[in-house]
Amino acid sequence: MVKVEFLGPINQETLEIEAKTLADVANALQEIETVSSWLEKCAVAVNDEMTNDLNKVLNSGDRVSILPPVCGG
Amino acid sequence: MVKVEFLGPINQETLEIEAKTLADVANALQEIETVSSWLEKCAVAVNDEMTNDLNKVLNSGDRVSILPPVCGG
Amino acid sequence: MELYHGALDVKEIFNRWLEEENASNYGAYIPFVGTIRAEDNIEALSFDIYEPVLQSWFDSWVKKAESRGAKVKMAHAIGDVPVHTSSYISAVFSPKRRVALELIDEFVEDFKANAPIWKYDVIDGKRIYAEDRSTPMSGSGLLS
Amino acid sequence: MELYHGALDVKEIFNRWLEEENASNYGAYIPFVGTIRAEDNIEALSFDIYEPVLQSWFDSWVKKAESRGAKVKMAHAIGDVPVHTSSYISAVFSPKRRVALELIDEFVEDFKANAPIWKYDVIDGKRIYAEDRSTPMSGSGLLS
Repeated sequence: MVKVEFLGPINQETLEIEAKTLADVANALQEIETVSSWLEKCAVAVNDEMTNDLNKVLNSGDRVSILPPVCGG
Repeated sequence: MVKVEFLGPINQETLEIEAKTLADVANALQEIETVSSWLEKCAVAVNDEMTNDLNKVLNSGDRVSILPPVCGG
Repeated sequence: MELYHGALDVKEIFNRWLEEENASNYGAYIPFVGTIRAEDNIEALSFDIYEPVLQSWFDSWVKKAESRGAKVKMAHAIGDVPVHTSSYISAVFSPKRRVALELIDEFVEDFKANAPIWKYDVIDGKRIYAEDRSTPMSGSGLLS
Repeated sequence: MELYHGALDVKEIFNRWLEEENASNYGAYIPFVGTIRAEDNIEALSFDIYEPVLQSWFDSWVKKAESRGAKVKMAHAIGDVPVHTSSYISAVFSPKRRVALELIDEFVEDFKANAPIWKYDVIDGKRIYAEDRSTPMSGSGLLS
């Protein structure tokens, strides 16, 4: 099981899902209505490290963070 | 008579010279040894206004300032 | 990196950073102070921050600045920041003027594009995500 | 424009400028603080200023900044400024971040090239013109 947390304005509680790679996480999130429309403009971190690799292997207990568009300052 | 003043590091007292234009000032200053070597890298103001015009007409009492290379900050 | 709940004490931060680097022999100190403008009837802006990723982002800038002989600092507010008070200060210290001027520009622009901070307008006590002013972080769309 | 004999009181100037524009609704405040570096055995730098032309130069920048919705300020030292103290502060206030970042760069660079200020190294109490770091102002050579 990996934890998927949604940051900032995304109105979704943390999920626990079965996933061996980030591609599995993508497939799962695309099925969730409140979340799917955000995915196009969201970046991803695994255990607080930003990643661009959909094939990234996940281990049980890993945390995946979904980061929507930002505006600091 | 116009006054010619030398700013910053140029070691020359203010001069009073006869000049109808800046070209006359140029001719006079080129004859002064302590000053002539500075002229190439100096800018010029007349009555505190910077100028690029060698034909600028001068009136009696005008002040010509000779400004050597700068380094503020 | 410093995070504060509510508006920043700009003078305290500016003065302390100045003192911290007093003996470091930097020739240029350029702070950038971001203040909440009164516009569109907002009472305040409000900010969420994801600190672990912000810390990594900042640490990578510390290294980048170091490689150019410079130092960066930053402070940001969490939660509500009323109009005419400040939410953000960043700063560059450098021996050289050119490096400092280039670095503050790059640092602030990359901050706007990639620091994990979310902004909300506060109007009538409600918090509204500033979606139209927000930028997808680099790498966005990976899961879509 | 503010001229001071000897080193600038950086905190006082930064804080006062912040307060002066507190209600002006600018979103970005970028000061540039120039500090004397200890190098080449200097005790201090020393400055001559020709104030009338500096004032005209500064006034033209006030207008230039105004045309972009921004404001500039500056302070400079006259005479000796010991190492690790500050001789120069300039600042830009602007509603917008991009204008502020571009303007502080242009303002500081044009200051270095065209403000009528002459710099001297102070070594063993002697004042030596910093000729190698100095730049002829635009229009130089007119009389040669």
